[in-house]
Amino acid sequence: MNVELVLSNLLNPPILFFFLGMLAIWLHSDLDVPQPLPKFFALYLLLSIGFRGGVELHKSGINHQIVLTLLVAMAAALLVPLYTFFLLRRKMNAGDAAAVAATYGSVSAVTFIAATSFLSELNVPFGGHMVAAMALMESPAIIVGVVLFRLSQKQSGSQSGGLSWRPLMRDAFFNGSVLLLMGSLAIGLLTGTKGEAALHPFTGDIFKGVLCLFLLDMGLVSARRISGLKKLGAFTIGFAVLVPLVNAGFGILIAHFLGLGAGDALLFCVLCGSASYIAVPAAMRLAIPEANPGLYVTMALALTFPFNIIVGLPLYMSVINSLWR
Amino acid sequence: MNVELVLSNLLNPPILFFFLGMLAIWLHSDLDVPQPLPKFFALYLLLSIGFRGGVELHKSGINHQIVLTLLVAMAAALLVPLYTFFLLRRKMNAGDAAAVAATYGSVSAVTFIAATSFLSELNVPFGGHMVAAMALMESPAIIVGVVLFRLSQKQSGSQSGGLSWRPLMRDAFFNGSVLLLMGSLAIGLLTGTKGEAALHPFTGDIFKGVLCLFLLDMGLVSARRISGLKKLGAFTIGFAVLVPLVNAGFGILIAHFLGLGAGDALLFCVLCGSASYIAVPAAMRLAIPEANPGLYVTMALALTFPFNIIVGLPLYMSVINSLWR
Amino acid sequence: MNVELVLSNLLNPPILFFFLGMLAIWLHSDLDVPQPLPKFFALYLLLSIGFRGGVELHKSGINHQIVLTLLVAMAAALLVPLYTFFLLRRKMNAGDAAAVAATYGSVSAVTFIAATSFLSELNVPFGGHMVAAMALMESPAIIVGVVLFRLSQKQSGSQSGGLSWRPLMRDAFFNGSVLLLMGSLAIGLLTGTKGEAALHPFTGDIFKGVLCLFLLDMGLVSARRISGLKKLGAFTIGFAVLVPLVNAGFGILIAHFLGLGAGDALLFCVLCGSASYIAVPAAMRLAIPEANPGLYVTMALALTFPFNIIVGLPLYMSVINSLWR
Amino acid sequence: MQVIKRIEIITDALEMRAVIALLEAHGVSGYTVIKDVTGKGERGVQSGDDLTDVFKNSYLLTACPPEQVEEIVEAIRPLLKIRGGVCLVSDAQWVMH
Amino acid sequence: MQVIKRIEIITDALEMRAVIALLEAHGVSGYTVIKDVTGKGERGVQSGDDLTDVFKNSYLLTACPPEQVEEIVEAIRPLLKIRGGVCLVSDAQWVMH
Amino acid sequence: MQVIKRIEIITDALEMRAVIALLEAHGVSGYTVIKDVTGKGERGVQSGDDLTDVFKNSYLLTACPPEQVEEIVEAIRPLLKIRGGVCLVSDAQWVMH
Ligand SMILES: Nc1ncnc2c1ncn2[C@@H]1O[C@H](COP(=O)(O)O)[C@@H](O)[C@H]1O
Ligand SMILES: Nc1ncnc2c1ncn2[C@@H]1O[C@H](COP(=O)(O)O)[C@@H](O)[C@H]1O
Ligand SMILES: Nc1ncnc2c1ncn2[C@@H]1O[C@H](COP(=O)(O)O)[C@@H](O)[C@H]1O
Ligand code: NA
Ligand code: NA
Ligand code: NA
Repeated sequence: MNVELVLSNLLNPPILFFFLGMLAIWLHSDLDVPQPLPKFFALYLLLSIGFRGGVELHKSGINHQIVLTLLVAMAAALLVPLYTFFLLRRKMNAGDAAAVAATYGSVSAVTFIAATSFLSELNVPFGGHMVAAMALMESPAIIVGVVLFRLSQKQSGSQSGGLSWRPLMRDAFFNGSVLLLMGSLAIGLLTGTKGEAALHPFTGDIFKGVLCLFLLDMGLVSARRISGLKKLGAFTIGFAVLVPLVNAGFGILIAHFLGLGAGDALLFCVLCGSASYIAVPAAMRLAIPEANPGLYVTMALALTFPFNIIVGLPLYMSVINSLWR
Repeated sequence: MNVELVLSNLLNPPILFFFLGMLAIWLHSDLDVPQPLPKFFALYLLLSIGFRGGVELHKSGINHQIVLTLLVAMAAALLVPLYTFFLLRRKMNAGDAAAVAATYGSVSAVTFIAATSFLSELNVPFGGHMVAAMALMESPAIIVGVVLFRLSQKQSGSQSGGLSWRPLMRDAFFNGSVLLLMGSLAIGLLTGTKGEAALHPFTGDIFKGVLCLFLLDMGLVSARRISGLKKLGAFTIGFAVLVPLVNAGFGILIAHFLGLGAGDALLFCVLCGSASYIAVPAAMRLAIPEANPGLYVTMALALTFPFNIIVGLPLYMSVINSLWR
Repeated sequence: MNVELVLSNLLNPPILFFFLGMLAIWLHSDLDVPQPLPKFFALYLLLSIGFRGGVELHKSGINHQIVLTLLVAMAAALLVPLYTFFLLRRKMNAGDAAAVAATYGSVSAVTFIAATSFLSELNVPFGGHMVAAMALMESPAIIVGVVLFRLSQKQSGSQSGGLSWRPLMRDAFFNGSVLLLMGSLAIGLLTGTKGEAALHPFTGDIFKGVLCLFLLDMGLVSARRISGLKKLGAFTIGFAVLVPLVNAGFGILIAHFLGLGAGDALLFCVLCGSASYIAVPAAMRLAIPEANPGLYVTMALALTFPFNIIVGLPLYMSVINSLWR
Repeated sequence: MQVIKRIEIITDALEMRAVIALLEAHGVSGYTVIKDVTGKGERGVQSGDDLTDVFKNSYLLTACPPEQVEEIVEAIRPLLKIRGGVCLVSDAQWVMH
Repeated sequence: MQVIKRIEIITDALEMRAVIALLEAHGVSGYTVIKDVTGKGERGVQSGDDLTDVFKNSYLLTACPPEQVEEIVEAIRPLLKIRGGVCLVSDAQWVMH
Repeated sequence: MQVIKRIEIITDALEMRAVIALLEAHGVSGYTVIKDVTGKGERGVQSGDDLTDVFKNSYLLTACPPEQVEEIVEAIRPLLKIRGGVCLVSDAQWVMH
């Protein structure tokens, strides 16, 4: 792994604020980012990244490769929860396995955003359609997870109270973050450079600053969850670090195969390797109440997220750099 | 109505985010802008529009026409609740009629701000004193509404618990939004171009972005209220669309008569045609508890507001364009 | 006192918004900045001032004079609570005296920030290490206050439940504002001009605007506390105005002696003369529950803070101007 | 522990200032308020999602001596009649300190 | 004053919509909800500090006639069984207006 | 349904951490907390509008077996003595699930 890349990442202010948040918890500080401020930052970041992605897509236009990338992204989001479910079933009950599978099949918007900030630090360009890929990858894993759970319930003969599909579909495809992302992307696509001129000071100039505040809070939240790791076994902890690595690796290979640029490749690999801790937990809590959120949220927040943004970003980028040259 | 104007308005990002908010409700999404974020955006928008209006006024200076415009604006805010009250009395009890009359006599700051954003999209200038006109038009209708209610109570012989005028005056003239608007205007007027240089990145550059977030929430709030329309009769619904049209029409005529520029004319007509859903409801709830907020808030939020910003802005502008040339 | 300086300060938009906040309370307006918005602005301001201080320090490097200044600043923060405690003991019980002493020994970050905004209005430069001085001056007074209280309790023979030092140290040195300030300073120092380029639109351009919103709220909070002054005696009120003056005076002399520039001198004197109402009250409430927060918070918020930002800033600056020339 | 009465009042957020003034006028010296409460009643849903506080409630709890209850209840009743809301009275014991 | 029962339900914030639907289906016409409540129970700590509402509770209070209690309690019990949470019933008097 | 006691504690927001630690040390396994509560008592108004949490309360509710009440009350009493606040105990029934 290239030392320069590691430093570029570590000296990126948002990552440093993430460390500051973790430090605050370890020092038992009362530093706090009270609700609903984190929700505000999340709204802002999704709106901005979506809008800017739409504007870029407006500029680049939509071609065959973009359509192919989006289809492959969705396929990945369907396959990851499938294979991980059967892996997880060896050590977990069906509910937990399904929820964890959905978590890792879906994506982490914040990891994606941290990756775009890393790319801008390196001056590596990326395409606006990757934002669309992210939005498309959020939902399928939720459906797959719930279907797998339902099937294994039927097999084991447990009575299922008759799952209502409509609220599930709604929670999967129209949940707040997917809708805001998709909507902002569409607005960026529609308003193009004129919209960009009007909104750039808001969606662009101050973006990295808001990301710092948000990652400060993520550091707090993530470090608070670390105490929950004690209750998880070695299998679970190993899963939370290795499966992202494996998924990211596959992501890089696919990106190479599709002929994506280096920037798009990093984003694609980060989408495959990241785990959701906003949209999926809320959907799982409602659809699979038997699953323990202390498990899937802790894995995603206390391990996979920090691993990806601290180790993953420079690691994936150095692999990509060596493959792409 | 000019197609170009309609498109200019519909492709203005804030309006598109308003649609996105409505869409979220129709799709039963959990997209939400939690409190107190909407209040934050409202504070920001009032402070910014007030400050910038003050700076413009500092630059333009105060002349006869400006003073005349302000006086006419106040007169309009006194007359509208008077005539609408007697119109409404045919179908409503005195409390509801007075509250609705006050609602339509006062102004909607967000409609005004959307109109300024529409004007900036069209590169049509407007004067800083129009912000002062808005601030002056907020309060009189509240007083008129309550006086009309009191008088009709006396007529009908109902015992009135003895209205205390002081809290009413305070709620009308010193309510938060009026005070912030007036205060920011005064600060802009005092600090002029020096203040502008210091604050423009905050009050100007990111303004349209914050407006997008705010209108996203307005879309949510407005669409949530639409279900309340079922309980309203045809008269009420007709009133909520036609009276703004009539008031806006009179506004255009008066603006023409006063010789205002096209930008100022649009703002004046929007002030006449819009209905308050922030300052007035709070004041009415306290002063006329007999009135049903499910009526006056629903009319203003679910009908008049969307009508004005979607249909009204391009319609009024095309009328103005044809009259002013 | 120079008229021009007074006007420069009074026509600085943040100060005007402070007046607007006070005015709102006097007019019994319902203008409000709901929680957690003030905490958001505070987080933003601390992060920004810390980061920018770090970047400046990165540019200037650390020299002997800087180290000396920091050491003297800490010494001041240790001495002020000592001398004021014995002064206060004449009229107050040990708990109140210790808490007030700690309040005035520590610093007010908002006064400091208002001073930097005043300096930028005057185009007078200041060093990034002054932010470090502020961070270092927050905590010592807390420790001194509690130790003095404990000692006087022992003397008077009261049973002390055995103070636990660890939480006290944590509350003093790792409280949220100290940690965020220090952390942001470190991040600015680490990322230097590259970080500045990425974050300046957020931490710099919109800074004064956010400060306006924050001081609007401070005006509300401060004016609400003024009613509490009636319960305080002449000694207390005199203390809240005179002791800051005395401390600021000593601060100017020390700054002169150290050979600081005019900008650094103003900041140093403001640190000496200001009183804490964020970090210290929270720590005192936990460590000295016997002390009455209605006393120490009211003194700092309703008297010392407005005095410093309205009268103090131009007064101290004109003294410095005459001494430094 | 001392026998007391818990009085709970839920009403329009905008009205809470008047309720408190009334309680204090009738000798209530302690109370606790929870703002930003939503609910549903005769007057419809108070969803709490608007820019005004028009569709929002507040909740107030006061513990008072049993003999004070009647006076307070009678004082608050007319207000609830005009403005809507709920007032519940229940038994409890107060831990003296 | 009329004798009523106070029913308090504390459960997952995400679940509150279902609880309210259930109550309304069983004839409850009035209730009060406090969002953003934290706590601890069999299912661990609900700290309320995440971006999702997964670790957050809501609190609901409804005053209803004594004869309605059993129906409501039986309706709510299965939901609490699956989703967790607490339901308390206590006596109170309702100030009529 | 099982007979239990509702214990309500209202005290300084900054103090709530200590209260919870105390309760847990005395075997309380479940509780619910409402932050950001305002009020008035012997120590004056807690208006909740400052930057610090110095003038803010928190509200805690715990349902516990009647035999546990005395221990808890005795544990909490000294804290309330120093720090202020209110502790109310009332009867209720717990819906088992
Ligand atoms: N039966 C009830 N139980 C609990 N809270 C109620 C009840 N009825 C009304 N409320 C609360 O009191 C508020 C005003 O009630 P109302 O005036 O009947 O609309 C409602 O919005 C609820 O928050
Ligand atoms: N004994 C109790 N007293 C008060 N609240 C409780 C109690 N037990 C549980 N709760 C609340 O109910 C929520 C869910 O409980 P549980 O399903 O047991 O985890 C907890 O997070 C608490 O807020
Ligand atoms: N009689 C009461 N009824 C309800 N809440 C009270 C009462 N007395 C005090 N409180 C609450 O307890 C807090 C602290 O009380 P105190 O220590 O008496 O100032 C107050 O701020 C109120 O929120
Ligand atoms: Na993934
Ligand atoms: Na109008
Ligand atoms: Na000081």
